[in-house]
Amino acid sequence: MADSSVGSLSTAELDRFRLEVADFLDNHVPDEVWEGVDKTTSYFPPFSAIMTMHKLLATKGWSVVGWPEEYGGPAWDEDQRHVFWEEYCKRGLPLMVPQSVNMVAPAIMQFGTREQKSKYLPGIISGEHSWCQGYSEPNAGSDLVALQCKAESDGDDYVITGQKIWTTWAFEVDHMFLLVRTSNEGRPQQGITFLLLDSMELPGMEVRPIIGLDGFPEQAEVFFNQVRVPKSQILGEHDKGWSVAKYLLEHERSGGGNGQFILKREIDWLMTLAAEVDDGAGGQLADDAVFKNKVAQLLVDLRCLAASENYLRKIGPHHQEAAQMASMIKLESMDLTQHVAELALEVCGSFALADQYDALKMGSTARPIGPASMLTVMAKYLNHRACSIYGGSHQVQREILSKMELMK
Amino acid sequence: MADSSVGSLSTAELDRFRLEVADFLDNHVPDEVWEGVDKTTSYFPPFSAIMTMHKLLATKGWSVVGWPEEYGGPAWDEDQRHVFWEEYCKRGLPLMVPQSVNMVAPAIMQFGTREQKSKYLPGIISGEHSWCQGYSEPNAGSDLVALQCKAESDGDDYVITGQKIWTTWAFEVDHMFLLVRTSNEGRPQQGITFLLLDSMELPGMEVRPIIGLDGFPEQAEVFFNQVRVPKSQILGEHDKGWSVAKYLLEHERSGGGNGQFILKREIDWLMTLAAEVDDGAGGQLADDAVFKNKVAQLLVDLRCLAASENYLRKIGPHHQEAAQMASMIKLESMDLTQHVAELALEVCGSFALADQYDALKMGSTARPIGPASMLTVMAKYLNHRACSIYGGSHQVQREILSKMELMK
Amino acid sequence: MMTHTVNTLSPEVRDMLVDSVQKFVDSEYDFESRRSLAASKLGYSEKHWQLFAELGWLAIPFSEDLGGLDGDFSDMADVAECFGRGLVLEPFFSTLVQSANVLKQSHNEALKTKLIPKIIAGELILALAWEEAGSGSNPLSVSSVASRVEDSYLLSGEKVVVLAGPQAQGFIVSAKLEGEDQLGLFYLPEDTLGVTLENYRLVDGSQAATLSFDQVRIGAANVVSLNAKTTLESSFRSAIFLLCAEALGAMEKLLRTTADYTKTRKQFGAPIASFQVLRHLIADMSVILKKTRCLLDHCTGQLRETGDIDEMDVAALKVQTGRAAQFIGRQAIQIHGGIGMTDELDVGHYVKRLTVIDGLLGNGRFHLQKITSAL
Amino acid sequence: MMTHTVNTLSPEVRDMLVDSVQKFVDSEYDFESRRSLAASKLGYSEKHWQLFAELGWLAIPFSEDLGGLDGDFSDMADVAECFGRGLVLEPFFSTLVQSANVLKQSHNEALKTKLIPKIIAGELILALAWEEAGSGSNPLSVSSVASRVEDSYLLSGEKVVVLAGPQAQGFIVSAKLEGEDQLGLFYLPEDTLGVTLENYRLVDGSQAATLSFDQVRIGAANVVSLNAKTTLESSFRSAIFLLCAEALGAMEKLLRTTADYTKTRKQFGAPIASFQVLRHLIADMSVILKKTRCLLDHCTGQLRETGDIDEMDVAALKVQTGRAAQFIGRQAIQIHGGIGMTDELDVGHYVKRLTVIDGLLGNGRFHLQKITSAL
Repeated sequence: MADSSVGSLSTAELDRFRLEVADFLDNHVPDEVWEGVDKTTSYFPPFSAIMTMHKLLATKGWSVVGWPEEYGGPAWDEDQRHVFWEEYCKRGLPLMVPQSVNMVAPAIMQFGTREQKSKYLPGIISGEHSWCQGYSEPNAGSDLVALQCKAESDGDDYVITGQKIWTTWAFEVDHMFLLVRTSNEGRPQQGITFLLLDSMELPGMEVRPIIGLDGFPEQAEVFFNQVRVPKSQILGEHDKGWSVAKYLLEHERSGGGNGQFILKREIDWLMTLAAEVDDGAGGQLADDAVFKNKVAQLLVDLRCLAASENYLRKIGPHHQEAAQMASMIKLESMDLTQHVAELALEVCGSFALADQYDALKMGSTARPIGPASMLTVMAKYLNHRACSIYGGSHQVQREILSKMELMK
Repeated sequence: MADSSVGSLSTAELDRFRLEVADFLDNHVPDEVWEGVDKTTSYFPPFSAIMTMHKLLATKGWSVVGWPEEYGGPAWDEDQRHVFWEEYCKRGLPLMVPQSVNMVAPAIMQFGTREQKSKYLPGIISGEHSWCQGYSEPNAGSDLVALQCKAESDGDDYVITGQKIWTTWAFEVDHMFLLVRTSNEGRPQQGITFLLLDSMELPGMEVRPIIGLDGFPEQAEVFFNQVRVPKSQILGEHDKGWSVAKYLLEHERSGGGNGQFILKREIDWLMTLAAEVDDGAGGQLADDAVFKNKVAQLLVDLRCLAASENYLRKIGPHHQEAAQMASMIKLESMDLTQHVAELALEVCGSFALADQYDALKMGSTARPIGPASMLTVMAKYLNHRACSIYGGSHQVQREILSKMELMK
Repeated sequence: MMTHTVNTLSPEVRDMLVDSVQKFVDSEYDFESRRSLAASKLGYSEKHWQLFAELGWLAIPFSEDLGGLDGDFSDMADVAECFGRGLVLEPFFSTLVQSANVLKQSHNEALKTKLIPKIIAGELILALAWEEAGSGSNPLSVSSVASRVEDSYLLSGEKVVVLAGPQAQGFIVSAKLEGEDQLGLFYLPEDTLGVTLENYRLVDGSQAATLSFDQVRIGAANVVSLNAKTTLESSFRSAIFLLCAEALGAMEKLLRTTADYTKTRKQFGAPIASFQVLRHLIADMSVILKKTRCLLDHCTGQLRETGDIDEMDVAALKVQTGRAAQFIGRQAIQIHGGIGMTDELDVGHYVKRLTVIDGLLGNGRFHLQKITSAL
Repeated sequence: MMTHTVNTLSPEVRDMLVDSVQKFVDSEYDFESRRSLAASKLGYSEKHWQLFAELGWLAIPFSEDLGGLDGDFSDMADVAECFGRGLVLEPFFSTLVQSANVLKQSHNEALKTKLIPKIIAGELILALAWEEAGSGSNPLSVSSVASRVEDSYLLSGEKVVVLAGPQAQGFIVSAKLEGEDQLGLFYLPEDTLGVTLENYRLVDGSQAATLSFDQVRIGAANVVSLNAKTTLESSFRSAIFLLCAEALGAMEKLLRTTADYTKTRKQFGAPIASFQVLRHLIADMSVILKKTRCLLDHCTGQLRETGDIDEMDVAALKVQTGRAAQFIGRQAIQIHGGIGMTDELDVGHYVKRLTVIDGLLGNGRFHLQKITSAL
């Protein structure tokens, strides 16, 4: 979506820009957000921290930096975006809700009517509205086209009955986009419609949070019992939701390429942890040759990831290699995320075993059990097991990648 | 096959027995065999070294230690056999040709006529005769029942036409057992017959050695063009060779449990290698923490392997868990073999890159290129890649193991 | 390794005991009951504990003259395994394994006569406080100090990750004897003045505490040992052994659950067991479980024959159990997919218990380092 | 990292060159021709070498005033990759990469004027002798000694794994300058008195030698550098870079061969590509290849922009290439099964070349240690 006119700023201008971003992030981000940074234990930081940060960025016009200028994105080139994300992610700051900013918004830009664009995009930019994604169902996970949640036509309305699951933040947000079955004819991809809901509290809707391994809810089940939605809420065309979903999937490929910055920070954190642990022989684990060798291996992977993300950024999301690169980056960045979390657990040993639920709650003043730096170790270890499951499991990615390789 | 009356010797008697074995092996094994030990680069030592050793052991009545006494095995209990193999393998001495001693012989004992037993078993005991196994074919490897090599009935003879492949030492031995297709009716397992050949030079037979990655042949292709074999050479019954093959497979499970001793020796060798390599920072690799940590991991695996082999020995080959244990031990011992070879290569770096073909030839006086201790490093690395292919590939073993687990 | 005459239960008695444990787990420890027990303040059931006493489980390792069954820790491996299968929460490990082991080796007969019958009767839950923030998982690396003052000792220090700390009615605490190159073990009843507890839960729902003590006076009657290095080391070994046995039970159950799931869960119109990649993962889980079990059995045999386990075997067992626990735990979640990440399903709870076991008594890293150092 | 003005070929010239290399490999380097070349005494084809000269490949890195194309080592990445795809045996790497690099940095203009035009004309094959038995893969760890005697130097020492040693018509040898903390590089024509060669083959069919020299006198005219540390390090970096580029080509070809094989080879009545486990192996091979390529491209970019590559990037590239080479090599054999273990098929020959590349110029262990030391 973003034009990829690379290198239009001079080095000096870019350095100035970097300073401006750094200055803002260092001096204007409120404590609540930093608390969220410290309490981030999964791909998603605490919701309230994200939205606070989103609204703050909106005041600078920086909340949707990947968007085209005509829709409200800043007039930045590719280098500026890269610098912005580097400065942003190296501080561990919360990424915007991807379902709002990177998923439904681009789909609305591409398929939305003029009315839909002006109705929905401003709320996303400002952070007034946030969205969740209703794709998965109990029997349609990896096999999405098996979805059953149906929308029956009744005059100017659809009447939705069925269930969605794994809907991230359904209990926090106020909008939802979802795929529903509007026909059982033809191939299963046909007969799917893409709908936009203006509320999570429509009559007949029920949201039940799913408690995760760390004790916190992040996802939810959403039940639909004769939920009425006007047909004007279709995005794209009736029965043609699959092409919207496909566009959205391809769009996601542009991805941001932030994994390298996020993981760099995680590896640095790992070194901090190791500096706090005695090796049982009078030294610190941070100086242990075996530990350092493991970190070195992670750093090799990090360099590969950075090179891969930068390559995808360079070729852009519509290049013939983009799909392969995106799958590969998904696999590699998620593996690396898991490996860092595993090594963190290994480093901390028995210090990481406490249930830190109380201390991890946003706004809680409960002290961490054991060293404060280790607050998130166990929760990250557990939550990051999902890295190889969500967004297309490792098995699904390998299936995709092998198909591409075997078609060559 | 061997009775498993455990512990019938006192500890002192067993210690005396150990000394007797050790004394014999240390003082009576000729140089040619030790040369073979030093030039072993795969599962199989050089053939001539094996047969020399076999004949030597036969003079002591020790060439077929796993056999029942009635067929010529020594009157040892299970502990003695264990001690014998430990002393034998820790010196790296060549194991007897398994196709002769552990495969065709037990099948002859179980299925052979009185004539077959008295015709074949003495030659195997003495080492006068040796055997190869004709199972695999170009299109029947992992999928053995797909075998096509056919034997057509013609009076009192079969006439064999077809091809075998991966026949270990077909160009060295003088006997062959093989599976041939005698009928295409019914299930593919039916219609297979088990035959014994008294020569590798029957009219119409041709043996073509297959050169391996190290430049040496170990296996061969065997071609049959109208090869005539009397029907008296059937082992078992016409069309019922599959049950002989199955018995033989189950019999192999008793396996010996020698992997632990062989691999112990390999890991010791690894440490020797590392003591000869500078770490580039003034020390030896043998003292490098990362290297030692890798060795420690191999030692953990070695303890698991020893425990597993001893457990299988304890429960015996007919126990309900024996099949699972055998598959598992195959996987684990072969993985460990590969990992040791990989680490040896890693340790030696550029010193291991020379083609040592000349120095590895039996009887050759060519000097090794580089340090003599590293003579076999590369050949082992390459040859051991076959560990996860032969005798039921890793994929086949996993298929078997998952079936057993899913049937529980 | 010490060799001594080892008293063990007869196989018949052992089988009977294990049978009763298995029945208990099957009937009392369904997932929902376990979940509410874990959520309760006490964190276990006093009714269960009484049942344990009645069924003789709390008597296994103690000598007959004190009312015990005269068994050994090797006799408790199957019990621990059953507990692992049910994720049993009762503080059996802290009382009957960690504390019982050091008590058994004590020469303070009066103290033993006072405490052991109470343990057997189900009236005393104990915790062993050995670990410290700076000990790097080594039970001999102790900073807490015991200074002799006349017939008593003054104890000061802080112990971390004291298992069952919040539930214990007494603590056995290790401390350096001031001015000597030796460690002591001291018994602290729960109401001892100067002792403070910070209670918390571990992620597996079990309880633990940080135990602080400042100038706490312990009389001679409560001295467990003044020569405790060997005791601490050998009890560390058998505790690791039984922790690994428990892990085996949990892994066995988790593999079973996961294999069963692949037969019923459908994706792309077929049971997921029809996908070769998942089948081979199941095979790998099965292999790693089995090899770990063989190593455990090897250790059980040693313990039964000689009363102790070779230090390197124990280290290897802990390393291998940790590896297996991680592999099986991770693959169980992976194969279950999203549902495996929820609090609602038992899978995650098994994974959490296995993760805790891996982290206790020195994790894989620590024990691999031990093997490395011996090279 | 140094920054200087980097002369590189124009993209058009580079593409033209690569195109000609690819055509050469396609037409001259079928597996059977390659096999007989490797088996020949010379181990490569002089006819090919002349063709290389005619097509300008031997002129790439040299300056225009000496008849070169004024390109840089970054311009040779695609050439190396094509050579990797064909397992090309000609001693390009030793002459045009290792030796050319140190020659280019020499200030001995007379020597350069003498040697470089010969290289370009295809009349001179060189070998760089840097490695020693005790150097632990570090090019700065040198035991060979050069002692100054009037205007000359007396060289003594032994070099191992001298690539293309048996084929070279001249050697560039590193040695410690006696009494100084500096290294020198010296040119030894092949007929130099006191130099002995022990020739052998590597497992990939290429040739190498052990080079010994005892009190060998080198005149000032043949001094390449008396200040060679930086030169040796930077030439080590670009040599690693190009070796990895070659590996990329070999891996690409091996993956292609293996993927194609899964589509034609049948087992259990179906192409083995229908087995999910093999498909996912192919996917993993494809991923590891691609990530290695991205890292290589990143290095190419750096080299092109700044004339050098960050030390840690080079180390990471060598580590990653080694990993990828091992993984792809092993899986290629595994997927092929028995036939992959034979000398008859090309698969094993690719594996051997990849194994050699992994072992040259410091293997993965060495370079990972380098990254570790920087932490």
